[in-house]
Amino acid sequence: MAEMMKGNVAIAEAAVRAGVRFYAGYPITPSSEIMEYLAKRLPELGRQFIQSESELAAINMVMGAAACGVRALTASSGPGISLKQEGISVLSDEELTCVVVNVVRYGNGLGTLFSSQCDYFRETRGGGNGDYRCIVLCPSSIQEAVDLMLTAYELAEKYRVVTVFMTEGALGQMMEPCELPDFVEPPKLPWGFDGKYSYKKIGIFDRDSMQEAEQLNRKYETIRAEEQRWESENVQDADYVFVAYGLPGRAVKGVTRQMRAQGLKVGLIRPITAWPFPVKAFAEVNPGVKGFITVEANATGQMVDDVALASKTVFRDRFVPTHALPCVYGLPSRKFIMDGFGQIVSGARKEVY
Amino acid sequence: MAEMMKGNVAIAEAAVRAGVRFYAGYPITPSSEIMEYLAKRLPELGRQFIQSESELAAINMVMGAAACGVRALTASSGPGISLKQEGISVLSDEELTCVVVNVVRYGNGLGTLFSSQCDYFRETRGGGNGDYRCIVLCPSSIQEAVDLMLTAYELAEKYRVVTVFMTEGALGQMMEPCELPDFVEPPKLPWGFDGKYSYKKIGIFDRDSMQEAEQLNRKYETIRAEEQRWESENVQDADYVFVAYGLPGRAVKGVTRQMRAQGLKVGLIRPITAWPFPVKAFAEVNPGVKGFITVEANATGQMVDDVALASKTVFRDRFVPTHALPCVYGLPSRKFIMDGFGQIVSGARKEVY
Amino acid sequence: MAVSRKVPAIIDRETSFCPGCGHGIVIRLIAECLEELGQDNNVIFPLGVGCSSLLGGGLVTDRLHCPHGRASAVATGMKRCEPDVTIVAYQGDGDAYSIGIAETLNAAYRNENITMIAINNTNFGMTGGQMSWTTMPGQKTTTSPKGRDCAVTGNPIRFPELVASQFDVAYAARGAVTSPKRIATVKKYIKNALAAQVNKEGYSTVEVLSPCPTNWGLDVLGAMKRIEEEIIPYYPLGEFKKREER
Amino acid sequence: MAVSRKVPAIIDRETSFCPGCGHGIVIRLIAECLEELGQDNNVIFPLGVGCSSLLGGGLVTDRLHCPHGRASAVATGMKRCEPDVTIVAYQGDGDAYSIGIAETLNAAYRNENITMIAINNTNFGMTGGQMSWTTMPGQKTTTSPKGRDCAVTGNPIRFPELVASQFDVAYAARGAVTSPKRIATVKKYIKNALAAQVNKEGYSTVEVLSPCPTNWGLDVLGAMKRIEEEIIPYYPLGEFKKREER
Amino acid sequence: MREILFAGLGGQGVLTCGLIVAEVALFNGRTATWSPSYGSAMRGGAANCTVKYSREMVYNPSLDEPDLLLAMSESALALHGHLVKKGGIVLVNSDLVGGEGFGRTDVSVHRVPCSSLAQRIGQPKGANVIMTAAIIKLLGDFGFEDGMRGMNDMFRKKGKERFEKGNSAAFEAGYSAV
Amino acid sequence: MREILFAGLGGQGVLTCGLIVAEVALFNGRTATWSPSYGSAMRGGAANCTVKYSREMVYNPSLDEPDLLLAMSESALALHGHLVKKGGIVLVNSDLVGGEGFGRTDVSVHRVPCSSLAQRIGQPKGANVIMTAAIIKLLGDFGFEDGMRGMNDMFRKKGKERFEKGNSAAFEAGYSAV
Amino acid sequence: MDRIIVTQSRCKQCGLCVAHCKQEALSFSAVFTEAGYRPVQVDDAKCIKCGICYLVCPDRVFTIIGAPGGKASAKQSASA
Amino acid sequence: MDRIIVTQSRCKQCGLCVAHCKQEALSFSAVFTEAGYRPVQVDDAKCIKCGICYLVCPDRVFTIIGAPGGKASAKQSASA
Ligand SMILES: Cc1ncc(C[n+]2csc(CCOP(=O)(O)OP(=O)(O)O)c2C)c(N)n1
Ligand SMILES: Cc1ncc(C[n+]2csc(CCOP(=O)(O)OP(=O)(O)O)c2C)c(N)n1
Ligand code: SF4
Ligand code: SF4
Ligand code: SF4
Ligand code: SF4
Ligand code: SF4
Ligand code: SF4
Ligand SMILES: [Mg+2]
Ligand SMILES: [Mg+2]
Repeated sequence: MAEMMKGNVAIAEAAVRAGVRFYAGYPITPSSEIMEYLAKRLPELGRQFIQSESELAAINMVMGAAACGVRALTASSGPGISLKQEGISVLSDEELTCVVVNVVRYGNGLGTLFSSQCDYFRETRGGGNGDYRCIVLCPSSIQEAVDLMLTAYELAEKYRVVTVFMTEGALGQMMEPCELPDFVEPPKLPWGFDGKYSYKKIGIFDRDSMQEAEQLNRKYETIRAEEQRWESENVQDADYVFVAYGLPGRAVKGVTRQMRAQGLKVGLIRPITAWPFPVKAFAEVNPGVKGFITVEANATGQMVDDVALASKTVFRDRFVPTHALPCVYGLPSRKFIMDGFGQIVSGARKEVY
Repeated sequence: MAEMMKGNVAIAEAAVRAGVRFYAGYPITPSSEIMEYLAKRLPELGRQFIQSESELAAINMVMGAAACGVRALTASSGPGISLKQEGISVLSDEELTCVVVNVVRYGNGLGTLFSSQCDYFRETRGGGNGDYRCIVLCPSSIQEAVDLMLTAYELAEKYRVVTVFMTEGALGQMMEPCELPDFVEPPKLPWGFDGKYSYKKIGIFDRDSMQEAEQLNRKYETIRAEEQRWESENVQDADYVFVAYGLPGRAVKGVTRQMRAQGLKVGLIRPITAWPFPVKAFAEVNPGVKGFITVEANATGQMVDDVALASKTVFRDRFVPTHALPCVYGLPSRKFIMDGFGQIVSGARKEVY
Repeated sequence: MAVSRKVPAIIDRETSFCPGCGHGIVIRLIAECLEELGQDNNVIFPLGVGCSSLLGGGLVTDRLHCPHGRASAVATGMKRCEPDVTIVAYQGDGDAYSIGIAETLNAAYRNENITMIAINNTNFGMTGGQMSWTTMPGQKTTTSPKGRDCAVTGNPIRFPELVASQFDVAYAARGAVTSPKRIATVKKYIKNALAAQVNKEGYSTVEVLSPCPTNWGLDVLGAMKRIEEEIIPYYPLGEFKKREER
Repeated sequence: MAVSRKVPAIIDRETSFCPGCGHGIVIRLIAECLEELGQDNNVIFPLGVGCSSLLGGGLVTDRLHCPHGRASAVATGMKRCEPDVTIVAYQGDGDAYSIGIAETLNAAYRNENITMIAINNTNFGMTGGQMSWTTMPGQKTTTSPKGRDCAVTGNPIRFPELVASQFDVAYAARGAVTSPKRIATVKKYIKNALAAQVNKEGYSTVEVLSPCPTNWGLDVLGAMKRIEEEIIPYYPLGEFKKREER
Repeated sequence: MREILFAGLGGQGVLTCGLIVAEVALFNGRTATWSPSYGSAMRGGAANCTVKYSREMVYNPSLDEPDLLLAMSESALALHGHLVKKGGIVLVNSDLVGGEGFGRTDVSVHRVPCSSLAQRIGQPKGANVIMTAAIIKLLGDFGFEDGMRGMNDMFRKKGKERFEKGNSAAFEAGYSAV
Repeated sequence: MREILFAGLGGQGVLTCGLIVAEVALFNGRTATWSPSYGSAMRGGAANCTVKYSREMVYNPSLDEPDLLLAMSESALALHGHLVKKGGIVLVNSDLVGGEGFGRTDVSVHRVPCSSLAQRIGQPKGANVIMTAAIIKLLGDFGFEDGMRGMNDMFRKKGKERFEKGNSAAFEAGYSAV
Repeated sequence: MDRIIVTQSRCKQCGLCVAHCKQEALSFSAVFTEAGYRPVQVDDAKCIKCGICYLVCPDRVFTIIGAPGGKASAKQSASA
Repeated sequence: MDRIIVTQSRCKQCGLCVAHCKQEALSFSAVFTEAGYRPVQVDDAKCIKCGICYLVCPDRVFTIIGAPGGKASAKQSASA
């Protein structure tokens, strides 16, 4: 039977069951329970846990573990994830795989402890140097988080990319009933070092960047074509389609259902992969849709770019406005959504694109 | 008279003349000449130069100097800029000002030494946590770089943001004639610490994030409205408009002029500010334009997003395709541009958006 | 005979530390020393992230919340630009010695003319009591649930000793706030450290053994007792680098 | 009588170091020791960024180019996952002691069972000879154009001494490659370090004073002479932490 | 759907109180969410959580408009009293919260001296369980037995059955107190 | 617009050679760009630069299709010989570059033994200046005087007028060598 | 006149001053502060204005005003 | 039979071996390698296979094959 579990603990245990052999990290609220749980859990199982001297060291330790072909994990938030950007870029470049959990908290700089979605741009476009991409998963419930953890590793390993597990402070801190998956015992990854030079790796100065760029583009094209994940409802006849992910996505779902019940023709697209962005979801939308509305827990509206680009791609014959309702932090209340919607419908609030 | 100067040296001397009092940095090719030059130059003038233990330390030293209200500088490339992301986010959050020079080199991870534009997404959207923005300037000649340096500080200080001076390896390494501006003597910035608590700063736990988010949005709106900079030519009657910045922007200018001479109706928009993106430049474009084409020195095509969004905003009544011609690294040759253009016109190459 | 004792103006406010937290004592001592040295209106505090951040609201001086661990680098930038202003980097053990060890060490390495005060409460207080690099052998924390195993994590670091023996610094000491006498000694150390800076002698640092009753799960007096009985034996008190006569 | 001397298979290739560069000697010594310890087919090299990166093509073993300065952290991740494989972090002085000091130090602090070999050529060789934290007092480099001023930059760091005196490590030594005799001694040190790891004794490190003729602006023999006359007096050779009898 | 806000000071057991209610709901076939308001929370001060339970999915687990507010301290009432839904319930710890009204007449206020009551029944740490029982009775979604069994089931799963007797006593006391 | 590729080994002075040509162009009213191909360049190996000069702006400063290639080493010729524009010029250091053709008949090849020539005229470091002069003559954009004055002007601005006599001698030797 | 001023509103009832006052002049009051603590109160008759309480208090509750030769008097702050 | 093998193609003419060979058995050849260096050559008559050159060479140019009691013979690699 499903049991009440705290999000961070459930995520950590799901990682254990997905076969994580190695964790390195540095505490930061609201992600710390992940590492606190693993500090106890991993050694019990004979697996490796390191509290590293910093987030920067942590991602490099993860890189070492990933290079040995095991499932490795790190988790952090806010500035801690910023410190991992160089490492994530290197992992991506070396086509090493791991999962980076970002329990997003609000704010620039030192930030706050509020739950938020303010790292969307960085996670979907990469905050390190270069033009790599990470697969970005964004669960909207603890159960979904738990179910996506194995997926996170499988996707990373299928494409040899880093998966960013982008969740929110509130999801990490809340409890709700959840059922844990079974244990899997992943084999050593084929490119993992064993000391015997079984996997031939090319030296960094011997690589052909031009050719690699082409391969990279092909890989990313494949991911875009194959791995878009989303949930949507009521989009076929919707006048307005909301787009929201994570906990706000779930909150918006409740509100749009209520609105439907009141006769308002609204629908919802809830991206589960933020990258690749679920452009395909837009193809199912009412051709006469009057607008898209993102609801995001950040200050500036970030996903609105991707929604506008998707809508430009899908609605080629006419202009469909894309609006943003950024609630800055926390979860958007019914009132916030309804007020914003009212302003949009009345024309009092202008579209972003 | 204009003299042959190396890009990096010219940039460094321009910074000296713009009143830079403090430099901290860590060497990395192809940016190192900036700090090597300043290692000698700043102490001569009684100003401060520190070779820091890392790029991370450097941006924090710059933060300290910026907090004291002086013009401070750091320069780096590739992974070195990745290590500054947390610091840039903090500077932005504290509304402190400085200039960060990124002499962009190609590649994910450790990267290569090739000249490139692969950091466009990161610089225009922020690679640190949160939703701050930096003003991003991208010169296409050494003279323009030199002329933009004072602007970089003035904009940073006018809006209390960080300015990213995004140039390319090839510009840093090349020489061409350039004339240096006069020296300016900037006063201590009004928010600079003096030890006497003259400027009242609010404690981090006493801040109101919701209200700050609104202020931030207003500030960014003003910058978007006031500070778009670009150069364009031949756009009023163009069938196709190229969009390219930096050295590729300059290369494309030569090619489009040749194409015009051959009777091809092509135009060019060369963004000088990558953020705010010069959306206004698109308003001047031929309403019947058949497409936009970015030429970028990266693998995946990054600016193409901004171009598509700008075109969606400006061309509301119809679909204008946005193409990308990413040349990966270096500068795009005439042949590369002409071949790509041919494929686009013939329909062999599909638009991105 | 009674001696006047008045809380210095720059720190005469409520703070949000827990009851009995050592941070509250140390910051008052710093303020007193600044006052006595005539520096209380000539000071900038780069603050670490940790419970030291709670000073943000309580301290009425120029101050900047620095990224976690980087206060000594920020301090360096400040000092180079304002060489005549007293710069006090105020950091926790996690901030200064774990995530910030590179910046902390390098300020000492350069003999940067700043003062770094480190509040060593043997854990990451603010984030809920995780292990830090000064956590005692066997100490239970949320990330060392079975007690710190030094065979895997290394032994607690002794920073003042390290800089005093390895680098050319002006002053390094360690005190504790467990009793009036010890508090008076800490004050003397802090004053020495600040005086070294004012006289441009170079880098000075004082580490203060300080209770974190909240995360130690002890009452305040019990926490003080723990410092006396368990912690001081591992972390000797005293001056490791004394100021040279000049 | 003649002794057979054959370059170990894992390093029997051309490399792109400059003529007379010490990197070339040291890496051969490491390979020889690995062979002698039966580890040449049981080894992973996390490589630093610097001229050490040039090993990427020359070394036929598992190896990873780590972010600049972080090889010891990467090594830690590797060792924890492959405890029976020999892990050799191969780094330059800039990589290990400047940008990487936190990760380098912390591996020693944890007494991580890895071996770190640092090539100390008193500058950032690969990027054109900038000052490093081991640059000699007064040495001219591209970022210390008037000669290193230690009053501002700090004094050159002595890492093996630091870890030997401050942390609980298994082995720490410093050698130089200036003469056949010294080279033979370095080899002995490296073998000790690797043997310590194979026997799971903990952290081991060897620093090697090594010429960078290119950036020093000296010919190869002149560079060796500089090490003997100027550098060794500042950086004593020897074992600072010997292996314990077990 | 039900929404309950548990508010008090650190150490008063409000977070556990909320969790018990959530577990009782779960035990009785509902789904539930429990959301703390966390903060740089080491320094005593406020401790709150919001529990929502429902027969269908709980969409928005965060605080919105509670049906019931448990106010374990003066500041809890002052800070959150205005949030309660019109016609909702406010349950206060009358040992710590003064008798004056808090300016609302559109909610029903119940006062239980849970701290002293806990002392009286010999369960000094049972104040929060007392309030749990009171809440279950006040909301009326679950009966006495449902509540008691749900609570005990939870503690049993946590391996804390040794407290069952004490908890049951506290539960009974609380259930009778309103 | 003129495009010249200067290619050789580190230490042969090819970068300076390119710079002199650029400065001569500047001195004679052109604009010019000089672009090195830099690399993890500490380890000897190749050293190249591209110079372009023109009466109008140089749009693309990077290597494209040179009018003239200076090949100071065998490898320089092997690597870059194919890039030269049809009808262009290849100038080789015949002291280091073998006599065999490099597979192109559509360019004119000029051979100057600049290393030995430099020795001969007593300017052992003057090989690159010799080639500079040869290039100026081969391209014909600037006369002997324009070239000489431009070069000397550059060295003077750098405070290196003490080398003027030696440089002038090398320049003369190079100008007569093709 | 020597005086000791106790800003009770700031007191967090940590007990350090009570433990260290050799005169046993300090005790916890019966009333609560707004923050929910029982603050320290001083017995003026016992207090010798030695300043120990000032020294150990983490929450800057005490002010001691020494007047040469004057008689001491305690003053409880109104803000309690 | 003792032998010394010199892989001349790898030699970068750094001179370390020449400086350290006590037998003065080593010198630079007159021809260039592809990389532009004048590689080391060994005078077999003087060489005693002591291995010093192997020890100091940064570019793994030397291989020494010791055969108990055998007579030494130098072998220049063909790849020079
Ligand atoms: C980059 C980054 N990582 C992690 C954190 C989370 N964090 C805040 S304070 C802290 C530890 C503070 O411990 P210490 O420095 O010992 O101070 P104390 O609270 O114990 O006084 C941590 C890990 C952060 N704010 N930034
Ligand atoms: C994050 C980062 N910063 C800077 C660089 C540039 N860089 C590459 S190697 C190097 C210095 C290498 O010096 P050292 O470690 O002493 O090695 P050496 O080349 O001297 O052997 C630097 C600064 C980089 N690659 N990455
Ligand atoms: S958590 Fe510990 S260090 Fe932080 S304020 Fe409380 S007692 Fe002090
Ligand atoms: S630059 Fe220096 S360290 Fe690097 S290969 Fe050349 S000689 Fe060796
Ligand atoms: S001044 Fe001295 S005697 Fe008076 S209350 Fe304080 S500690 Fe006690
Ligand atoms: S030491 Fe200060 S805070 Fe603690 S009980 Fe005494 S007066 Fe109150
Ligand atoms: S083996 Fe000995 S004698 Fe022979 S060449 Fe080498 S160093 Fe000289
Ligand atoms: S030591 Fe090696 S590289 Fe140097 S000259 Fe001798 S053989 Fe050649
Ligand atoms: Mg601490
Ligand atoms: Mg070096």
